[in-house]
Amino acid sequence: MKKIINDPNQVVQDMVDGLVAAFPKTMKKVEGTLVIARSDAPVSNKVGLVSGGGSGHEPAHAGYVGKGMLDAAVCGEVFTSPTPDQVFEAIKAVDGGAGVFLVIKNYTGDVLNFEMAAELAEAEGIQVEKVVVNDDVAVEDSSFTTGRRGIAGTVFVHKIAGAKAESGASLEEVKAVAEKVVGNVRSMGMALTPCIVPAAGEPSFKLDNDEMEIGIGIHGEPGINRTQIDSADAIATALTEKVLEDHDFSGEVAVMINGLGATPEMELFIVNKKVQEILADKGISVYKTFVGEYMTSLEMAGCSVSLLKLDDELKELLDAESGAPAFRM
Amino acid sequence: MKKIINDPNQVVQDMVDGLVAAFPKTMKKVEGTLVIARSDAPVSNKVGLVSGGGSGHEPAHAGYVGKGMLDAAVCGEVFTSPTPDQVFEAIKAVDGGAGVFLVIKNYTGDVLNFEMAAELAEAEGIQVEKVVVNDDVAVEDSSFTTGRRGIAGTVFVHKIAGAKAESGASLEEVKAVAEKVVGNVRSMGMALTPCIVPAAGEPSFKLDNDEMEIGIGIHGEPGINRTQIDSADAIATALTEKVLEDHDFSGEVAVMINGLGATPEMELFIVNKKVQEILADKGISVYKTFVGEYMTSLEMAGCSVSLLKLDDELKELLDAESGAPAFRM
Amino acid sequence: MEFNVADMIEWFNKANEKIQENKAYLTSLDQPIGDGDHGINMARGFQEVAGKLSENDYTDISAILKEVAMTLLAKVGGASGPLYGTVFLKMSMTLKGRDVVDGTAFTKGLEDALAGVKQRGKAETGEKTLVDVWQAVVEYFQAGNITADGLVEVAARAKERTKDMVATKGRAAYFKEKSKGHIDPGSASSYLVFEALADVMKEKH
Amino acid sequence: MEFNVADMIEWFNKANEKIQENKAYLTSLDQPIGDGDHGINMARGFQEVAGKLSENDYTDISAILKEVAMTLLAKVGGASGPLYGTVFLKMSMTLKGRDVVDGTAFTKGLEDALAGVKQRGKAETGEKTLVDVWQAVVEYFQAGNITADGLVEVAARAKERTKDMVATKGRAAYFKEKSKGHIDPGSASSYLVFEALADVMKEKH
Ligand SMILES: Nc1ncnc2c1ncn2[C@@H]1O[C@H](COP(=O)(O)OP(=O)(O)O)[C@@H](O)[C@H]1O
Ligand SMILES: Nc1ncnc2c1ncn2[C@@H]1O[C@H](COP(=O)(O)OP(=O)(O)O)[C@@H](O)[C@H]1O
Ligand SMILES: [Mg+2]
Ligand SMILES: [Mg+2]
Ligand SMILES: [Mg+2]
Ligand SMILES: [Mg+2]
Repeated sequence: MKKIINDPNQVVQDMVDGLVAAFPKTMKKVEGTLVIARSDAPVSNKVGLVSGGGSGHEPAHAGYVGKGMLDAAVCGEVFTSPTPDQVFEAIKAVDGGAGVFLVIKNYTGDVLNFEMAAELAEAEGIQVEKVVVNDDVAVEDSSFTTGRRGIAGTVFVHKIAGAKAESGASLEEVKAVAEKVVGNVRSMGMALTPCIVPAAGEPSFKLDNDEMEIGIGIHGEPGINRTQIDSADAIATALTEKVLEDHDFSGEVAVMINGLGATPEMELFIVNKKVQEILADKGISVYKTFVGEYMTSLEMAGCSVSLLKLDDELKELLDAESGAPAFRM
Repeated sequence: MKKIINDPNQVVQDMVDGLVAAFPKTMKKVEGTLVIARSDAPVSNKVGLVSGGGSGHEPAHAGYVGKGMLDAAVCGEVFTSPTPDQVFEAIKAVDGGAGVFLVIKNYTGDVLNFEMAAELAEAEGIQVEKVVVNDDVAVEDSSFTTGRRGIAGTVFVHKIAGAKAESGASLEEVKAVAEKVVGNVRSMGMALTPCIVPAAGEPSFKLDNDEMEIGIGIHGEPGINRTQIDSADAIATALTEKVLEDHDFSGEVAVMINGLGATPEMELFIVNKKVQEILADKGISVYKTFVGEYMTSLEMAGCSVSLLKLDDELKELLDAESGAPAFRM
Repeated sequence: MEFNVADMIEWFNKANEKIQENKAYLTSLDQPIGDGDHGINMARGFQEVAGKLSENDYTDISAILKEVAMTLLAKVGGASGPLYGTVFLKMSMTLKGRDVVDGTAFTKGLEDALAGVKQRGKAETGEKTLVDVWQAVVEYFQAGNITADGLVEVAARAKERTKDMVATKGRAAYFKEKSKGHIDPGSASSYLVFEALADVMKEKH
Repeated sequence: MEFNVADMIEWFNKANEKIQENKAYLTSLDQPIGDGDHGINMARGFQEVAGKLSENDYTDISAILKEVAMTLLAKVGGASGPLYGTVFLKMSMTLKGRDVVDGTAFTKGLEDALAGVKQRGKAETGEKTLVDVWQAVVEYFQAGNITADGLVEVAARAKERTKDMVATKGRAAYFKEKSKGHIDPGSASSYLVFEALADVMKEKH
């Protein structure tokens, strides 16, 4: 394991300190926790937006803390959802009297821990609403199982719900727009290499030199299909087709080509080339494209493609200013 | 070699197309070249800012094309400086009548190719000035040799000279402020792993599992010193001390913790924690911190630390708006 | 059977030992069908539980269980944190005010724990989760005639049975048919918890 | 010696063959003390040179050299592109208007090429660059009595001598003392260019 760290069991603490030290005007640490909040939190009469999850997805989620985006991010251990007490601290830190909205990625752990925190907050009289993001089309959608995972599309929820909250919208309105984003965003990912959780010290799976995994999550877990490595065009086509099959994207979309951690940006642009060609062929017009690392999986090499179908409201909110260091417009 | 590409000999072409497709409102390709220019280039009566170099450093340099930063970036083959004809095309594409300013990283190839292009441009009556960035303190400074390399600190030159040019400054004024930045910026890098040039298919050097290279460049070349892997704190200290020894940074500085391609952002923040502690200990105050991938070396794992000593002019220009996708303020 | 305050503390100390010893094993079970952190999560939580229990004095079984629950909730994270937290919180509520419990009371505690974890996880038996082990153990206690060896055998068999199941809850569910052939990590940690309980029962003889 | 238009074309065709054959070798020389692209750069450039020369008709040696120079300039990139471009551009200027060159004229062409590349690269001999090979070859031509074998020997020795030098120009200079023990890649490619020239000379006998 080659990592620039101090103690494998201290990486999250060290990271949180380093993050707050980098952006002291934008964010602060809630003392005694691993919660990062907007420096001016709580903003009175504004809905507070809280997200988070395991660490290792940087810049998600703490890099999205800032005016017009998240009010707080809860940093769990690496790939391990944060505990209810931590989420509860975040809720308290951002409650400005207009209620708190939770953006949860659909993992059993995240859902359970955030739900328990919501119960604690409601018991103290804080109004809490939530949305569960499940954009990963690699996983079959079924109400009898855990359902689909939340991956890179979550960042669109942060951005758009964050802009809505910043505009002074009510908790119900923030929830409505967040649900609209969740209903209209789909993603799919692939990986060339696994990653190593610092405390584990070993990769969680092995891939041969000519293999890749299609339908990968963002927690170092194996993908849904293992195949021979293919060309960038073939990869882009496989991911995009699967996303397009799952939802009607006719009209205008936002595109996110997300790197999982170790993929050179050059490769993301090569993927983007093909994705844009496919969309143009289908007559889908692209309003805005995001290429870069938005939701990573430590040093995994690979990428995901996300599409978000837009309407006028979503476009306006997507374009709104953001003070989050990892998502400037 | 595991890469998401089509043809190893087409990566730059594919990347350039994918980049322009991602940001069509901001940039355009100069037809028949691998030059990316601001969509509204040439801007009349504005000094045109041109940079570039080998590809593989993404988002450098093309990601810095946009209002308030570069007018054009020339994309050479991977790690190979672009040819004079390409640089000349860039100069012509951004010449708005106020002259063109070249930001060159100090590598023999870049210097020679850009110089020859400048000669071609001057022969056609375009006024050209240049600055050569040499921020890498890992390399000894000597006028008898090639001198120091230009690495991540170059991005500060792009930002600040770009803002100056955008403000309507003359070619001489742009040159003066660019030289001020070059005089006040220092960097040093390290790597945990080498990287693979697509057309080569093999890493250019090997590192054992417990080894790292200190004083690495950004072209996959070996570093200056090979040592045992150390803690993030020790690495941050080694890099920062070397940078601090080389220049008087008392007063206010900008900090850049730059990832070389495969290093998780988490690790960059861990490094940042220690860098900020060291600076605080020395009484150096930090005006602004940048953490992320700004000047990469394909999928190399590692980081560099850059410091830029600021004055009021530099602060204002650093803070100025930028429309470049990879450097939003 | 009959447990007093010291037995309860002993239970969690032994559980902690077993979890620490099996940290790498639990993590390895979580790698092919999960995210490879179950051992790390459980070891972090139980380490803290053992620490907490050694620092304080307890006169009440329910207080111990509540301490365990709150510590696991705050330290484990992931899916298993709230699930194990719920299990011991429910037991604590059922056994409120007692400084000693007999088989009947303990069985009631286990029943309520199982109901709680099923509700929290929206899971039933057969979904390849720790519910499978808890269900088997609850049924064994309900049948009466409880022995240490019997308990270990029942828990072990239930754990082994998860191997052939297709997961429909938790991360393993993403792998659908491919989740077959792997023991569920949460069932393996629950097995260790009951093995620890059996050890305490044995020592009492 | 005497070269006509066909000989010149033959020179660059042979040079191209040798560079393609040695692409991996040149790159491997550039890895320990450079950025591992010299073979890739040179192969890309000379491939294009051979293509260009086969497409057009030439009646003038200088035109051939100019075509070579401009093609290398536009295709090689890196440090070697402008350097090799300069070399052949200078030769082209010196040999302007000729359809055949004798030893004296060719020597003058080499001298001007060397002067040009020294100026462009701000390099002198002994700095572990291709200048070392060009200098040795120029001196050999200046001494007269030129044979194919003699040329190859002189170029090979000059190339080998770079091995023990400490680089002070180009990327290798970053490695200071550590650059010792490695042949300079640019010297190796220049050696191949002169080996190709010697092959042409041999064929003429
Ligand atoms: N919905 C659920 N109901 C009951 N148990 C579950 C559920 N989801 C997961 N589990 C249990 O949790 C275990 C995984 O725990 P752990 O790896 O610590 O958390 P995570 O899956 O968040 O990484 C699984 O092996 C399974 O036994
Ligand atoms: N200043 C210089 N003067 C003369 N030759 C040089 C100079 N710098 C580099 N070279 C030559 O160029 C060669 C490297 O070429 P190449 O690898 O293609 O370019 P780059 O160094 O830009 O990657 C060196 O081996 C050396 O012979
Ligand atoms: Mg987990
Ligand atoms: Mg090069
Ligand atoms: Mg797990
Ligand atoms: Mg080279």
